Amino acid sequence: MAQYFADIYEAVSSVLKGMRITFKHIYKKPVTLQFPDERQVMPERYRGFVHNDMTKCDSCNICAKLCPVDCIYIESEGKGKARMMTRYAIDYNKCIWCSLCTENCHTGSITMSHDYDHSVYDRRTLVYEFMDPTQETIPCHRATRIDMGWWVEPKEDKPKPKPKPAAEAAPPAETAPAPEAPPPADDKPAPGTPTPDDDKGVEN
Amino acid sequence: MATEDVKATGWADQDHVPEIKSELLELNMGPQHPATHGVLRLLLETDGEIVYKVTPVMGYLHRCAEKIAEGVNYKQWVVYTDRFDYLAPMCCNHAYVTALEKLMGQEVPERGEHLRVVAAELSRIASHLVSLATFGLDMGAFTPLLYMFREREEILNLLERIAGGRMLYNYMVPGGVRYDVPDDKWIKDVLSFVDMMETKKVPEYNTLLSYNKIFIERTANVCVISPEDAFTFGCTGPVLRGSGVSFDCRRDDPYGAYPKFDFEIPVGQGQMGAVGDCWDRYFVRMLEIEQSCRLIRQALETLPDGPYQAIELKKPVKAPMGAVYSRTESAKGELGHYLIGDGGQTAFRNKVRSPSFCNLQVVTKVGVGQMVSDLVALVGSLDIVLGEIDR
Amino acid sequence: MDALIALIQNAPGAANMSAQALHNTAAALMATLMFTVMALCAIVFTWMERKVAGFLQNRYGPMRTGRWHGWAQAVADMLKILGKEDIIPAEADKGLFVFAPILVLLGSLLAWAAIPWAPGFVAADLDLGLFYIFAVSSLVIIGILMAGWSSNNKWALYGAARGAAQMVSYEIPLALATIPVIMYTGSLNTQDIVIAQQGGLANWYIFRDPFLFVAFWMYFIASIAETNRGPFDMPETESELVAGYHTEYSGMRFAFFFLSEYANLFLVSLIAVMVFLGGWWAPLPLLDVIPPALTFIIKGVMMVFFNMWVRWTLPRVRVDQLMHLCWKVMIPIALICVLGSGIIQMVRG
Amino acid sequence: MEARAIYELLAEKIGDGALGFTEGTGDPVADVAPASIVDACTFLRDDERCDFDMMMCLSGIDWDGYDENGKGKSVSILGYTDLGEPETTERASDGDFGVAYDLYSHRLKHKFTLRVRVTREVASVPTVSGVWETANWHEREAWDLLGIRFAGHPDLRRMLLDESWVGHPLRKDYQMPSEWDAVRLSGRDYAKNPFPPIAPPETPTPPAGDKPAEG
Repeated sequence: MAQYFADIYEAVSSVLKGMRITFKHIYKKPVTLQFPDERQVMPERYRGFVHNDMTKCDSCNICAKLCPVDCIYIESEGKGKARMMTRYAIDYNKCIWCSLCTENCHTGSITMSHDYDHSVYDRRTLVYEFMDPTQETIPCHRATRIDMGWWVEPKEDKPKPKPKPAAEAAPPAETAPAPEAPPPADDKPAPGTPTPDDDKGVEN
Repeated sequence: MATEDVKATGWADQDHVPEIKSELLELNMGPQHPATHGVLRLLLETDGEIVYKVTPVMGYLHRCAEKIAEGVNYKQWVVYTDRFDYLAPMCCNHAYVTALEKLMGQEVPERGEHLRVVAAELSRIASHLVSLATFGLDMGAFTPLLYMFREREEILNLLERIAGGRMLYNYMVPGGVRYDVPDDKWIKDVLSFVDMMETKKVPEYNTLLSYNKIFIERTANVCVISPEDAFTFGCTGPVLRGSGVSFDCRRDDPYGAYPKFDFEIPVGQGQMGAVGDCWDRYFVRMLEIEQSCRLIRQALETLPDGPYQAIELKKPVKAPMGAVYSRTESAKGELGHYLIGDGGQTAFRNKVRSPSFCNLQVVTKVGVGQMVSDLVALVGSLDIVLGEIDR
Repeated sequence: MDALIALIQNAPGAANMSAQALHNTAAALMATLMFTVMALCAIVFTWMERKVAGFLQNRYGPMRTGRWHGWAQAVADMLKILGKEDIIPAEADKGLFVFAPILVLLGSLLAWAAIPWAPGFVAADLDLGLFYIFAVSSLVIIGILMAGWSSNNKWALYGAARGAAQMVSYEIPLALATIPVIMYTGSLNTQDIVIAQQGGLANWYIFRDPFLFVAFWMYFIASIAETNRGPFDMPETESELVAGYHTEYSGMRFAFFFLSEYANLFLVSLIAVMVFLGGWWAPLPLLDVIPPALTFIIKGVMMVFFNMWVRWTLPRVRVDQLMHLCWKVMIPIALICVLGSGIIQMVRG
Repeated sequence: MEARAIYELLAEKIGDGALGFTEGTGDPVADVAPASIVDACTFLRDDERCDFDMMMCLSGIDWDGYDENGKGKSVSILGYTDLGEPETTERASDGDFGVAYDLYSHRLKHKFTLRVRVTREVASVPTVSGVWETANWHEREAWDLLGIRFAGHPDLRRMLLDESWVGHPLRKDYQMPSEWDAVRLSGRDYAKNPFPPIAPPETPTPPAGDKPAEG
């Protein structure tokens, strides 16, 4: 019988304690963010959508080889100095934001941005083409690019790492250590879509 | 089922056994059910509220990850290990790189080991918070869920600052960790978070949930797992410790920097009922949060200087021929990797022994003779993650 | 009702109406009013529930619809639910399936007739008022059982069976807890019960004697179980039975259940106010300026808030523990309250 | 106890069933004949000196292509061609199957690994689910993914895949079926061209380089 009343007492007191805690929270400021109006500041290392700077990219294929889900598509024509890149696309349907492509990129062209909010209505629009539609191909070789006036001198403090063999295959023989350059061309959206950025990108 | 069989299930002494037997009702609990923590399906045979047979059916989340392991190289595979236990991905990373380093014979710098401990323990706290929260939710307490997710959010923010991802970090690499500590402020923030967790939050959860009479009534003396059952069913982690067995891979099969630190292994003591009931399994996790806080504090306060990676990030990783079984203590229990190398950059075979997979099997025995509500408590207290069961 | 008839009589053009016509008009008006208030209270309380839950849980709750704290969220939800497809499962018992939500709604709607909002302002001034309320609100049980049975879904059947057992059981402590009050008043008429509590806080039945204080809490707990809300939401138990008896319901029919839940919630809160907390009487003479109906509603809303606060704090009890609580704890205590209060009344004369 | 000492105890018990003990890279491992695996496991569990009360892991292995010289690499994962058809393999499948048992004793805190090897034609190992309950599910998984039968298993059904699935995916010569239950299994590769052209999307700007998200 004593246990019976002890149970009742315990039930009532623990319930009241719990209710005190929840009641206290009424006065606390809510911790949630009102998303589209307030946004969290992403930390430095945040891995958002992958971005490729086409001025630096020399189509060495390492990122495509290293990608665990094969979401990077690189196509090029020709050999040696005459090699031209014809396509660089990333399929964000597949991308898993693992950052393996960025840390092995020897030109530093591929980076993780802080962008995370790209809702679309059709998955096919999540395939991003980074080549400029007005410019059909991009020369891959460094010397060719210098001839075209695309390059400035590389920064000295940055060591030029030799392209390491990617996971299972050696990189293409044509890869040249490409120096850094100011971005002359901006990336472009999925095929056939003119965007305001396009013109600006080419002129830069 | 004859009445004698029913009595054997433990309900006999409570006079719950009905005199008139009726047909058993087959009940599909899941794969879309609020209390099965994902896409687990439990095929129940019930008579009224009492369950006579439990048949777990899984595979709804199967990705054949072990086949993928044979197709991608060791470093790429780290990315996939995040996806096993997506509530404690750091622990999964840790388990895999530990196995790989054991096969390779690779040493890891001190600083790397310390950072691994910090990351894995933060992840463990986050996982336990989710576990406790969803267990509370299974018991019908909605508010603790939100409070615990609030703290988990803090952890995710901290881990995001060091690893770059919110949920899938890909932080550990063979031979160390991917990034160093971002700045000193991060260390301060982690320490202050740990302090807050210990002094304020855990007592709050205890008052709100652990010592609530209704919660105790729901969980104490419910679905008791005996140590013998736990051994033969291969239960590990908080499930085993809840049964009163003091076993923890971090102490008994040490790896990484854990032997250097001072921490305790909480075990279930049957405070509210029998040893090994749902409340014990629940409360062991609560105590482990405190121990993880201790570990984090020690690891950060003694964080040595020096390199944090032994292998340069861009270097491919090769492992020799041979087979190892390496195990670590993930948030759910013993997470083991049976890894066979073939001398190249790709695993020949990588079997993942996931703790949830082994822990779940115990419902086929313990779930019998319980009420449907108690089965929910049992599944909740086992803390399963379907990403790890189905792989 | 009398007050309403008097109002209509004074209205222009109503002077020549016969007594019967007056009565009919008043009844129609009252019924419309009741239904509107009920629908409104369901809308307001869904919003309130979300906001209360939000603030108890350190978050905001709805914030977008209608700018100010998402006040229009409940309206938007109702509109959405009206526009949804009405699905009747192929294997369901169609007649019962369609009728169940109506019965549930009817049960809670009928009981509103005997609620005294203000002096003289009660739709059905019955001498058996309180008895009538408890009697018709039992209809809800049949509706829930019907819904669970006719859905042809195992989870729904579980929910219905649990719900029936629970609600039938909890009728007893619910009614027992009000018996001391009836003994004090000597009447089951709802107006009489409220009138007997005139004269400030001390005259409220809850503070008349210690047994009544306990009886109030017995009533409160039983009323939570009656309305199927946490921690006693056995018919729903969303973490065990998916959604309980209304698993298969969608659209408007689901809205009926939803409506009836909040109508019931407000109903039991109003009964608590009426029986124990002084009905329309203000607690302090200072507050007498507030219209009695408003006082009554404010008290009711405070009770609803308390109910929500309990719901969002506590875990759910198991079904056998629920029965244990009812038969082995609450009924004995309620009986003791009846006895003790009776003795006190005898002693006081 | 050291693994070698345990092996000697075991060899004493099962005699010819013990095929050898290897120490090298990785864990020391004892090879046991399939016929005596249940005896070996029961002995290891019940003997006072061994007391292996827990089976940590049971792994099925397809040794096909594994060559002691490291030459025979594991085959790369078979996926789909550009047109979405499953790739085929020309491999001759002649390797053995193996099962590895990793044991642990909670009381004595020592580990031990057993291994059995059966030919591809036989592909059947006696079950140890009577020794440790946990073997039940591990063996079901090995049957499901590798097609190793466990003789005497109480409930040898597929576990992770559907009952109607054809083939055992972890076999090295496994070929992905092109459809299952009238569901086409090939993945959709939106970046490759067999897909119908679509209307220009609503200007999805590609992510900018390091535009910080504003808080």
